[in-house]
Amino acid sequence: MAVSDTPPRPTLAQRIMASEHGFLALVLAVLIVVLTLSADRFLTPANAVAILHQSSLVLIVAVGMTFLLITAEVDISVGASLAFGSCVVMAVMNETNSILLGTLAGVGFGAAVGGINAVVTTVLRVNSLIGTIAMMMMLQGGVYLFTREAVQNHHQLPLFPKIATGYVLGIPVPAIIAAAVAAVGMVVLARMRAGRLALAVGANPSAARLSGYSPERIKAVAFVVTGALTGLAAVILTSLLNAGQPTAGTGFELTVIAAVLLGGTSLMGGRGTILGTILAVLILKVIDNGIIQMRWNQDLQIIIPGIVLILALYMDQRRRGGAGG
Amino acid sequence: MVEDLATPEAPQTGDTDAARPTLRVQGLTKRFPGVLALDDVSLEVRGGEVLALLGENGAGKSTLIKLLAGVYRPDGGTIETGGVERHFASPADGLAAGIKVVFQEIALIEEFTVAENIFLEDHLAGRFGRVAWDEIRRRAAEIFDRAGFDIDPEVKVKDLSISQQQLVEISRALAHEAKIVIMDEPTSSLTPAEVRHLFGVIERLKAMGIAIIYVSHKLEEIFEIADTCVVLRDGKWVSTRPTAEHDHASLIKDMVGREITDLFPRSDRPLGDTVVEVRGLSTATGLSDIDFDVRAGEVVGFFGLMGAGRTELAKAIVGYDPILSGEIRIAGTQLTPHDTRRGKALGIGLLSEDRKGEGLMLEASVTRNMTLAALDKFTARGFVDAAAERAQAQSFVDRFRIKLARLDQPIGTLSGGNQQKALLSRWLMFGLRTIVLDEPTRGIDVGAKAEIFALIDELAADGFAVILMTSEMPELLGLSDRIFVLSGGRITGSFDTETATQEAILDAAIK
Amino acid sequence: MKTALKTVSALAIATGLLAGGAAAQEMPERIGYIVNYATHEWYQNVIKGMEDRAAELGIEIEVIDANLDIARQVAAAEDFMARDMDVIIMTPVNEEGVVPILRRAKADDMPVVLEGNPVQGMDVLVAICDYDTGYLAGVAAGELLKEEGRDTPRVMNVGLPLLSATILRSQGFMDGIQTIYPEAEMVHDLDGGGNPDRSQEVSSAALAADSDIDVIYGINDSSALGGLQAWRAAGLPEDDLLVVGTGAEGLAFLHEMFADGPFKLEAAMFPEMIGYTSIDTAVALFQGEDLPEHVVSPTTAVNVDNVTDFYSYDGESRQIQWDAVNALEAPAQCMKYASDL
Amino acid sequence: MPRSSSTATVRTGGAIGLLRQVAAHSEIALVVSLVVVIAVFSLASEYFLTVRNMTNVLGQASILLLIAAGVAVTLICGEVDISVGSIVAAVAIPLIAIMNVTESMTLGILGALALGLTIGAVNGYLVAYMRINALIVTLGTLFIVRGAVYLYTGKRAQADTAYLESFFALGNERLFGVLPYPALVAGVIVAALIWVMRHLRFGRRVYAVGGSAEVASLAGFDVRRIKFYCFLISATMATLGGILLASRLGAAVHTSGIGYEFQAVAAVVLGGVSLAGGIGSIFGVVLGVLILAFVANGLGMINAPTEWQQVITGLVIIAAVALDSLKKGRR
Repeated sequence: MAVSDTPPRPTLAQRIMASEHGFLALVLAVLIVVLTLSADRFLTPANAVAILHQSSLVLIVAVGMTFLLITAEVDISVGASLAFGSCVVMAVMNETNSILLGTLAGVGFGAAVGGINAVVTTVLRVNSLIGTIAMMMMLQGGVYLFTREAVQNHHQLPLFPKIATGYVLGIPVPAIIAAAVAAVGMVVLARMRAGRLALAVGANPSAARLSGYSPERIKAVAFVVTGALTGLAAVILTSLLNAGQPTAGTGFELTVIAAVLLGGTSLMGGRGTILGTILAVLILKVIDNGIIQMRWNQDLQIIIPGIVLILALYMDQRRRGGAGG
Repeated sequence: MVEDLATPEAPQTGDTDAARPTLRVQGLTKRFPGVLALDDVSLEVRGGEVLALLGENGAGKSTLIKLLAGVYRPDGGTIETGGVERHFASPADGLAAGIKVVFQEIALIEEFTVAENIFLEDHLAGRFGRVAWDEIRRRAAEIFDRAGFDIDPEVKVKDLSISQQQLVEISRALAHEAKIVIMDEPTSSLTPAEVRHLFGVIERLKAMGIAIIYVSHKLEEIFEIADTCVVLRDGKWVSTRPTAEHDHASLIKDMVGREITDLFPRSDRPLGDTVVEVRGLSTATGLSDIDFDVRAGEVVGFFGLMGAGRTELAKAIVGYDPILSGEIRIAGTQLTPHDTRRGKALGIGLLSEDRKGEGLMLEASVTRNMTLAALDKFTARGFVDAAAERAQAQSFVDRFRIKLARLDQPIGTLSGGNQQKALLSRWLMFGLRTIVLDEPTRGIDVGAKAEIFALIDELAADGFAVILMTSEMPELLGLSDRIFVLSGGRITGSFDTETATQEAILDAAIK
Repeated sequence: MKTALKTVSALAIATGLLAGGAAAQEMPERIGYIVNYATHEWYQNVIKGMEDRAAELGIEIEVIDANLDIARQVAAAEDFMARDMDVIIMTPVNEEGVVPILRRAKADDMPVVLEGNPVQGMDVLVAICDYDTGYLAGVAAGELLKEEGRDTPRVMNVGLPLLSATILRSQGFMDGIQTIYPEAEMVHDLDGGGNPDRSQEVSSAALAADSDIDVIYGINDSSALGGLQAWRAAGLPEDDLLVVGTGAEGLAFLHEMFADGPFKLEAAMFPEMIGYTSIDTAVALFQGEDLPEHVVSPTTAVNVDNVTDFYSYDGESRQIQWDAVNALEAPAQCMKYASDL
Repeated sequence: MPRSSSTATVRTGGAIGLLRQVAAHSEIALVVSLVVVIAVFSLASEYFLTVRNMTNVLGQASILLLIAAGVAVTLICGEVDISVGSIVAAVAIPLIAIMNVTESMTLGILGALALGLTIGAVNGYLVAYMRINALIVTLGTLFIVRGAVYLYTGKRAQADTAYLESFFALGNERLFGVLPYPALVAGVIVAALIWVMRHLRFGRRVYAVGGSAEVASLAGFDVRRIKFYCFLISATMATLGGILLASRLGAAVHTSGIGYEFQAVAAVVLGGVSLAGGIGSIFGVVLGVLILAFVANGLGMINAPTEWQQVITGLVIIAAVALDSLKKGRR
């Protein structure tokens, strides 16, 4: 039954804490204010651009991962797939001298990895945590069977480095790509049928199936989308490094997952937003950037996100009234 | 028997003196946010007595049981066993005070053996907490021998039937020398033979001087087994009388507080074409060789006891489960098994018995829950029209009188009856023509039940084909036009409602 | 590694081996190499050098990649011992973490050649002088800037504090550049993890804080290139920038050098040469020759004008020019060791 | 008649019970797989089936075995601990530092255990009492502890300068020149853990909590405390692994243990422990660890490229879990 008695009007602070993204926005704002006051070069256009630049790779993959976690699955193989993908991108471009084909190959490779993850999860019914750890191992080994060393840029196409280092109206191209991906993700999740089905499958797969949808199919799409976005990130990474790097992406999966969870997406599925993910990625990258700006020890770059993650989940728990997470 | 089961070192505190109640509850009160779940309830039960605790859903039965079990702590009142006032901090305290509750949701560890479950609380552990496996096995076998239970103590609980699991729970009571055994709806999942066996067990427990509180709403059972009836309503005590002084009508009147006359309306239901044809259906879930037809405008009831195959049949004919052989035709078109999308396209859908597990998205809004199946209706080029969605949801809220504060509140905050109406709306919004209802009134209070019965009647009158799976005899007889009885995954009887008798139906159900 | 340390050049060993022993004495049949990180181009080329030399001498070589897992490295050494390899060559994942396994190898009479970094209790080490390498590059960088008439340079060091070798390189570079510009300043001291993606990321943040930089020094080519890519991503002008890489690991630095950009200097460390020398040292150790504790492999700073003396380059591949590399003089002794840190 | 058979079971006691337990846990399949792995590599490499190599593998597997057994306990109680790799690196620091100052291995080990238990207690408190998802808590502590190790050590390995022979022997020498001490230590400790999980009331309660926290709570168990203890156990096992590793390395190496959480979870799941809790045995985990260790070693023995090890390990895990879940799905 609906709660009948109206509680006393909450204070502004209470409302911020209780709103879906208020807490994250507050953290981000506090971080920015504190860093601006303590590091004189923090709030500069150049630094803002740098933060956007650094956020873009994580954000692109995190958008896919948000969908995947919403359907109650996870993909640990994105870091390894990013590295392998970047080698594929550069190898194909060297072979074909075509940025388009290289990009398609990268996205296609990522989507194929996602497809295999989907089959392992939905057909072979392997828990996706385990299945994608195994996929990570296979990709890490497999990339060295594909290439023993970094795939260098032999094509020297002038446009290629611009993917990662170019600017449009003063905004870095990767940030524009990431913004576009996030915007599409936001619309799909909030406004479109596909997003609603992802939420439904995560919230109650049996209910979704009884309502005439195939949870397997929806999960498979989420896997493939996550994979394809990883492939897209690989294209940008390849351009950024001007090489295909088999060693890249170590720990990338944990950063992405940490960001998505920090953004309020539930590990159990059925709940999550792209806006939360965006805020979380920005928080993590502002912390990263701030530590260098403050010339603090760089090792804090892995300690502080850990603390923030646990704290955020704790706050979330409190907000939801202590229900088991 | 009592002496046999008692271990020598356990002091006999609770005397079996009939004059002194084994359990005395006085003025027990329990408050939840916004609800007074139990209000000043008192009762007494003596050794060798079976006390029936009756009441509709929400009457306060389960709150009372949980207070006695030590799951909840009371806000007022006292609990005494053996003449000593008890304060339970946990279920273990309840058991230590001699109260064992056999919950409807069996509280056993499935992966453990029967013997280990019986001694789950302490594992008969000796020094350093070492589990006394041999002793556990020996004592379990001993308890089974004396109680006459046919269970292998070495078998894992997950391999037992529900009734056997209940016996294991009762054995736990015996192992702990419980003086009071509380059974919460113990027969809801049992076959009649198993019910008979359980009653035998209860007789033996009585003979051992154990006090039994028997919670049920099946009146036939009450008259057969109970010595005393305590009726609760809306959290309050209503009456305590010897069973002999009650008849059906008086019990119902105490429980409901009014005479329910028009529970099952029956409108004129014009029969249409045959929309469901099932032939030779067999499944891995235990159904074999099922044949039946359903026409538009009729309610076909399937009766069966627990494990008879009702839910399995429901899931097979909507395309949820795979099938082994046979065919299912909906409106003349063959249904692809194990593909609910196909079933939905053909206009058949299931309202599951398991609301939480298979129906609700608890954290999602009422609107989103209602529009899940019909999402395509609000979708243009992939985009969902939220305004149209809300408008549609609102119209169903109005039509079914769903009580809520806001359309965007989480559906988990609604009552069971309102949740069920919202889930029914999910299918009606989609525009289904054939609906399978599996235990549609489970866990719903009596007022909401009546509304749902009226709705089902309305659907049939509108030309829906309704397939009703139920284990409730009144519901079956009150709603159905035709009746099939399932037992062991087969159809063991078919009746026209006019000519059907409860005896004949039950007879078919236990075949 | 005190003053008593005897050091000879790799060339001397190679010559000695060819002149004296090879024909007369018994050759090892199987050599096992445990590389710390086979996926790095540097080690790819070390392995290439080893394989070439082993093939010349008719020795079978097996490589196990510890992949930066020190425990796996120890296990690999155990496996090689169980398989009765004749000599083990090892590039430690961590200098401190292989002390016990070296002791066990000694107890087992298994000859071990270390590559890269000195370890307590070792027989022999084949390595470049890291400090000297950085120092030479620092001097060359200072001279180059002086020629252009530039002011006191501000340096961004894309370092790797994880390893003593890479700390030495960064120190050497600053000490070297300060011989020309005593006031030269290290503005950013970064941990780029030795890989390009991390280097790129930390460099962008640092450049956002302070982009008034004249020199980017990278402790390897990946770090230098990561720093350069961050510079480009920040949209900064490349005209007055000098990038100095270290290692001459693969093709990437050649691409950049011939692209006529800011990547003008490279502290070349000739990994092929190290592989080559490691095999020769392993053979000498197997044959019981008297070896110095530290066999130095030569390094030098190269620029676009003289790089092709050492590596032929056709845009797709490179080939080491042994004559020029062999002609380099290795120092008798390094200017600074890890133990001096 | 079940009754008579039940009494028969009671009489025959342990033997049949043991057989049933083995069959029920599908450990036979794991034993068979292990034998097949050993047989195949024995045919492929003359060096594989030697006492030296077999004992080597036992020594090498011992560290992962300890860690995996600890992780298995958390999975059995329905949670998970992925901070173990960072714990391995962290505990070596007080161990080496204390030994270097006091020249006492006992004090060093106590110091390591103190740190390990502290981390375990933080994990356990946050999961059991603050009710934060275990994966997230331990992902957080994985980052925090690793970062703290880097920060404290300045990313330099801390060398053992006490040179205690007993400490060297712990990780590097062999009992009677045959059995590596790490294998002996891990074997004894894991055997004790197997016993605890099978025969101690505490162990059974861990299974009960993982099987159904609600039932366990109804039976009067303090579910939160049991979960808390499970994290202490997992941290302790990781600590013991870290101590053995530190002895094998003669140093506290700040990068040690990276990625062990994945290896451990993989071995545990391969060993038949369910991610859902309440199902699986530590003995199965032993088999899972050994299978992975022998596969890795065997591939090395036949000189297969290192990267094939990862590919094949991944395939083995997927195949094992897929077979298991497909088998269950059919039921």
